[in-house]
Amino acid sequence: MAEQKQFEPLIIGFTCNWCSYRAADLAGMSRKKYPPNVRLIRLMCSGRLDPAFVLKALQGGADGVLITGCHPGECHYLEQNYKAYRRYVLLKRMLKQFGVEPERVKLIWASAAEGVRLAEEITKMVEEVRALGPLNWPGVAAANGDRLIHLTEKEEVAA
Amino acid sequence: MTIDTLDIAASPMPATVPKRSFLQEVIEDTPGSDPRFEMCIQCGTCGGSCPSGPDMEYSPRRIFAMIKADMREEVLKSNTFWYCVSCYYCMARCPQQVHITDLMYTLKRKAVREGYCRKSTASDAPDFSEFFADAVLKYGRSFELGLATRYHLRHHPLGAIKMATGMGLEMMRKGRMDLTPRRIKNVDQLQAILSKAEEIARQEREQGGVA
Amino acid sequence: MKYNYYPGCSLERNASAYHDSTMAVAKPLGIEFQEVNDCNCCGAVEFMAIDKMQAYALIARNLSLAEQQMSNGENLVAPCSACFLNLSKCDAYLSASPALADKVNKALAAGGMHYTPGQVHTRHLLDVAVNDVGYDAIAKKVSKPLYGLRVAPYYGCLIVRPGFLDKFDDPEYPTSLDKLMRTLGATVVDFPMKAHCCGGHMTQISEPVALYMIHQLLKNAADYEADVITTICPMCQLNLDAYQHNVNKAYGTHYNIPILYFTQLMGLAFGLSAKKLGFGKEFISAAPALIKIGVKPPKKPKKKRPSKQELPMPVMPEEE
Amino acid sequence: MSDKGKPKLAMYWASGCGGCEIAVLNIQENILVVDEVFDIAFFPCIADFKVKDVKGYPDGYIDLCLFNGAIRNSENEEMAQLLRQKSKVMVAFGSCAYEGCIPGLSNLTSKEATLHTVYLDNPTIDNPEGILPQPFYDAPEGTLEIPVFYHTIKSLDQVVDVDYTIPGCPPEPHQIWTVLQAVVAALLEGADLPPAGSIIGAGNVAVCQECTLKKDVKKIERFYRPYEVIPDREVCLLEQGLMCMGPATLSGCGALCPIVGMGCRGCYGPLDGVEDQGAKMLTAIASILGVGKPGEDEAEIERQLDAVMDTIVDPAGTFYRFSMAHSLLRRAKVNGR
Amino acid sequence: MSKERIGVYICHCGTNIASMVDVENVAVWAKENLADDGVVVARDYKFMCSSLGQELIQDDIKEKGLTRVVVAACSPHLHEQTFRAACAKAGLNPFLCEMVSVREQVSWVHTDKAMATQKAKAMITGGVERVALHEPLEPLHVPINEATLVVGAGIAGIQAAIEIADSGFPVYLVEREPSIGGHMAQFDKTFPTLDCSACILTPKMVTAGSHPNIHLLSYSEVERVDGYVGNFTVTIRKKARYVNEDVCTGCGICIEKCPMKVIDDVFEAGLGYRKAVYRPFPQAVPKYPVIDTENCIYFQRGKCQACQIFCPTQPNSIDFEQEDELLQVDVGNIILATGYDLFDARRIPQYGYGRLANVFTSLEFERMCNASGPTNGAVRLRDGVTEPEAVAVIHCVGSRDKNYNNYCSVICCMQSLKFAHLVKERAGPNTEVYNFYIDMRTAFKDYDEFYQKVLAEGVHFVRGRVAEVTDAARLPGEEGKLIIQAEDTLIGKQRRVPVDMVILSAGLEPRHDSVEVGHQFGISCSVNGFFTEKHPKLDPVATMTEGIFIAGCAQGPKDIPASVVQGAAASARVLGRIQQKELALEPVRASVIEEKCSGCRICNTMCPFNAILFHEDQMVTEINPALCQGCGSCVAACPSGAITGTQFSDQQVLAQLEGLLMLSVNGGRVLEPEMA
Repeated sequence: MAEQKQFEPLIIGFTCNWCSYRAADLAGMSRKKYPPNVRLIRLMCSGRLDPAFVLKALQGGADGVLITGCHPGECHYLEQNYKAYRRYVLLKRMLKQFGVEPERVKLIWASAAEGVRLAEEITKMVEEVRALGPLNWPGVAAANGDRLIHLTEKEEVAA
Repeated sequence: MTIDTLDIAASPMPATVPKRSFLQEVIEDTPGSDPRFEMCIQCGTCGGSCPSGPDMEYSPRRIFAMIKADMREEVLKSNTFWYCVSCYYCMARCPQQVHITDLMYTLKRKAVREGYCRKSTASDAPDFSEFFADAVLKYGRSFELGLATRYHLRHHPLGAIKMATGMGLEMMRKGRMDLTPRRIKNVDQLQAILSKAEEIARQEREQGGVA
Repeated sequence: MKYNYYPGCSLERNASAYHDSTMAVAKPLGIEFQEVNDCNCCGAVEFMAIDKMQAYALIARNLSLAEQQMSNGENLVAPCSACFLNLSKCDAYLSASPALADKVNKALAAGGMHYTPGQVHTRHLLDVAVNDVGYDAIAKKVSKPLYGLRVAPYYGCLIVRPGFLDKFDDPEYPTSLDKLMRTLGATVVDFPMKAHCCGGHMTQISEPVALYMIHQLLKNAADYEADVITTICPMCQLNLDAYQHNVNKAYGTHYNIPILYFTQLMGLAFGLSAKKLGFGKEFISAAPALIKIGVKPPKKPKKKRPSKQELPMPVMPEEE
Repeated sequence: MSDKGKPKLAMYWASGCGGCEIAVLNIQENILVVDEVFDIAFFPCIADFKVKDVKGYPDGYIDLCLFNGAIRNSENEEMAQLLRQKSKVMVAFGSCAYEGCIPGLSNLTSKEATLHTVYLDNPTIDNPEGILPQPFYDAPEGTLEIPVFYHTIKSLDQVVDVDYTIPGCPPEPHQIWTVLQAVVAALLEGADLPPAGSIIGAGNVAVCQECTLKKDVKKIERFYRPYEVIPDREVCLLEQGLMCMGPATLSGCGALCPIVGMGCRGCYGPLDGVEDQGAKMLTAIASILGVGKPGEDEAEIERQLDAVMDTIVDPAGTFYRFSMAHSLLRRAKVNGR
Repeated sequence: MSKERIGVYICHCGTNIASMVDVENVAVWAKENLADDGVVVARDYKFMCSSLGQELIQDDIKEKGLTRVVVAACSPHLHEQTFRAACAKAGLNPFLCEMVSVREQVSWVHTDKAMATQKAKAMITGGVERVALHEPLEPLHVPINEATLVVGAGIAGIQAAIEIADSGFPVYLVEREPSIGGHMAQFDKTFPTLDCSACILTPKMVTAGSHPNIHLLSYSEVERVDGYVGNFTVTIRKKARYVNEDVCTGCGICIEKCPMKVIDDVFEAGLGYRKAVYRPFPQAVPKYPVIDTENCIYFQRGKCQACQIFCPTQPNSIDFEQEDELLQVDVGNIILATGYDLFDARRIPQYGYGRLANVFTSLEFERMCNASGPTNGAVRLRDGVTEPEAVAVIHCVGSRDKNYNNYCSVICCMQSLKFAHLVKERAGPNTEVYNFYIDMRTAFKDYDEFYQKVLAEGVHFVRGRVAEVTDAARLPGEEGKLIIQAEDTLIGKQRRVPVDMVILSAGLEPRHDSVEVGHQFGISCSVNGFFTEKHPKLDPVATMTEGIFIAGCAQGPKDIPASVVQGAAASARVLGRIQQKELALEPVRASVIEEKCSGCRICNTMCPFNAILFHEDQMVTEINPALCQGCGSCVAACPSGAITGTQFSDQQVLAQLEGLLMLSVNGGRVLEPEMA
């Protein structure tokens, strides 16, 4: 077991094919460095994001979820990012009830031109989630190897 | 390369935080939602609309340009905002929805606090505001006779006599002016509130903010 | 209809005619006013110039009192335009800025008070008269129409600009008072400067500047042969009335236009006695103008037949 | 089929309200058929068997076990394991066993908080010494043991393998009867049972299909709580701003609630292929809110959105009223757990 | 254990990837660790996109029977098409290939090689899990109907229609007003050349009216649009003219004899009159008049019939019984050139329009200057007689103003310069003209030269937005005048300028019904209300909806040259489509699993492209694949899981998610096991 090693949060990012995924491309092309803790999934639009994806990520071992989409008024599909926004707001309210810290799930608007900004936002979020520590969703833990596995919940024996 | 430039190049970077611009300062000191001061496009609608525009040293539009140019002292010394009559024409017409009238209040407060108002050509105006405020602080109500007497005695002694014999007398004769101030019942409470307000404002200023 | 009432300092003394006439017309209008107890001065335009925090705390104390005493509904009626502006502006800015509201409430707490932004709905008396009571109800109460009286409706600034809460009339070219005066039977003159400034406190700070502004207004009303100017604000009344003499002296003019509160004219049309309506307190006597009030409705001027060459005017939407 | 006479039927009641038993009895005169066809092997509600009787059965002795109630404590879990061992067909009967149901809502808080509410902080409680249940108690007569109260409520399938699921809170009697008929046909006539793992005794689309209220396109300005409005009895409740889980809930109940003006609570659980009923309803609800269009001021949208969201009281409890224990997250994280 | 046979290919990209990701190690790791997930081969290669790299994949597809391919290289936006094509060449459906961006998202942005390698492995795992669930897809091929609908016959629409018609394809040109021509027909002169507007426009109108390939439907409006790119069915309401076009010769006797004179708010901008039976202007196309039933004495009072009585044709052209007709046309593409509305200057009361007689709008002034207008081209005050001695032109009326329209209306500066010139030309060089402006915007060819010319003519320019226009005289010389009050910002002083006439250069606004029209055609309006183009720079005449194009002021304020350019550009895009005869659409689409749809109608408002339709009879929703653009918002909205999206199904995304979560960030991470 690595001792005193800095906690490295794992963050799943959902990106819109037209803006934020291209922003990530641009960050790469500009060689803008950011920590390797975020792994992106490409969707056609932030409007495709099903809140279940976020829950699945949190439950499945992610310490945070980043949702990105086109700025309001700039959606490639006209107005679907507003739907994403509404779903996000309601989801956040619900996650609060589940005890998930607000910093762990974030929505950021990023246009295809905002590569540097996206990288900075990712850096910021990684640090914020790092400060919170692992999410360790109840019912999920990791094995010693490098593959995360799902354990069934160990119930307490004493009251 | 001259010695001067060498010196500058060699001098260490200032360790302090960058100085806040005058524009930032007035934005932060203006209440309510975003006052949009930085959005002025110099179209002149305010200056054209202002009923006392012709008497101002600088039109409101120019004040915005001067603020952006960080001409702090020149702005605070000017009579512009003291001539503002709060008619809100500028604010209603501004195509950029800048809260112009609110800026005028902010500048008045700054000029009073920092004493610039004494250097302004409208140096009478702050006294009027101050005397008015004093009466309210004391009684909770405005006191026209007291205010007029005090103000005019300081600034226009002749006018005061005219006031007393002419308009003032008429006002009293028609029952439109009190000889003694009216006061609210809970003056103590009001004063407690206002002194607390002053304290909050002071703290804010001391913490590097402005008020 | 029940309303909380905030008279402000002016109505207690220099504008007592406004207060008296407001109270006199309240009954026929079916309005019950409950004065909010122990209100303080709203700060007029002066306090804002001295200390922001104190200015807002000062106004918020009144709002807090109204909130506490809200037995007559959420409406707080201010007949004075400056009070109306200050109360509504304070409420709007406290709502817009929770940080400001927080600080103001800290100050209020020192006096054991609190105000929740948005709780009190500040209204101007004119708004209440024309929108809550309504022109039709007012028309029904008119027993002595003001036929023949040429009235210049003067709104001044703060009732329509900038309009923090209810923008009940146009900030540039308001018409509600015009329509009210027509409802009373008066002839409303075109008065392009109806929403211009009376000079406000400039009478105290720079009399020449103020006299210039007042002169313009009087000239404009006189150009259109107004018998009276009707106003909705104590400050406007005072400036136009008390300084008319000074204007005449400064400009060599001979204006003699009485400046009357709209409630006074309403009262006359309702058949109330002049004394009850506070007549006699004005500097420029209203008596000569009031003699002109006729009993017969004036004949409508015949529409001039347009000449062949004349170009049509754009159609304006009907005034409501 | 058991060679010892009639097939054996068991029904057990773990953490639940007892409504499921009533629902079984509510199949009316058909209960006589049940009695005719089955031997009761264990059914604490209607027949006096003891746990030791069950322990005495050989494995697989019971042909059909209807297990209702969620797994709240160690006894529930032990009984689930015991009955699994003794039963050929294990059915998660009703919403509690299937997905945690109302008891599962306690997963939004901690065990300690639950005990606190139940034993300490409630107007009807008289417990001056603040005594809480303890698993072990040393009495003069010896050590007494009571079941351990779990931190997390679980569904039946989270502790034992389940062959079938009958959803509903409780399952509708006509659905129960259909299932029993099918089982009987299988046991007696060798008919095919549905594939293992199936949800039985339900429809296969959402409740809306059974709902007779008129449905139109939806745009909701705000939500109302049931006491705030009298609904129009002809029109889709959601369109009237009343929360209705119908679109995200499996049919089979006949849309009983919405038809009488009460929004569907979601007791039949999610549709086949949907992993998380709550998330699906959340996304559907957020989708049809009438807030936010290109060109509108962002701050204003945020304000409006907050206002309408404020009318959705307790989103987690609303969207997961029945399915909390079986959802993706299963429980809230409380004090790091 | 996956049943798929998956190949994983990791590109070095020279050293671009290999310097930060241990690619060899990744390949070995993938083969060993992802075998259970179906990986049968994993290779690294210097340049995967090279022909040799592609052959490597193709050989494996053929020899190892790969059913799925994952390429870990650069961004899919660079080479997705390359690798899809490579797979297709080897007989594998191109949509069974998935790219993982380990260059833009890993090697170029990270600095720790071990962690970068770990991230690459995780991303490849995600790709593998996801691609296993991909389905073979075929692009959607739709035939393109040769006919085109052009909505709006102003200069942009006319240009577009003529270009397409000249290429030999049929065009339906629909115009709401009785005549085509649009706003341009109302103008007198055009800036900066001062060409006579009618002289250059009328020939085009005649061409459009008589072209064998153009089916002109004037006095008509689109009622509904069904179908999708290539196959639109459009229902058009042809409003009753009450004049039989088959017999009418356009002689105009009916107009002459009509006793009812009304103010013409449309063509004459309210400054002139027309009859109740009228033709907007003499050169109107088509030439047939229209009866305005609201003002016609016969329609209102049942008497008169003068037009019918005096009509010389046999049979009589006047047909009081005529009714609206509904026509259906099938078209492949649609061009919207619906133009603009003029900002209503009454909304700015301080400028006095509607109250002060001698305040005119730009369009009124255009009509006044027009030789066939109400004053026969003379500049006159409202009395129709007096020539002004001083005129003020106010720029930016309703434009660049947060209280009305945010944007710059583009044409007003040049138009105001033109007005200044016309006043000098018509009312004499001694007439004083004052232009009040915020900024002078005279970009584009020969525009600034025009400004120079107007300067030379002695026009006064005051830099300051006008505060108010009033007739309240204050100073000597102001009596009886309109006084412009403004700050001359260059002097820094308030000025009052008395004039006789004020011209308000009112801005251009989106058509009042643009949102509804946009909805009808499945396109959206931007913040300002103009139709949104697909890309503001690179695709200015296309929209997000396939087959719908926009041109002219419907897309945003612009002048005549720019409108013509857009009309031509839109027609070029349409002609390109027609020539292709068929269009392949990306198969990334949503679809409804009918058996799972409960008819709850949650999704019904999700689609801005109108691809979602609801069948009332069966109570199920359906998605039209040709209209669907594949955003997936309806998939995410469906509470029953009854809508699924190809290429982005729940299962595919969740599989990728699980793959991504399989590896920790630094390999050394150990989650604390849950506390007992």
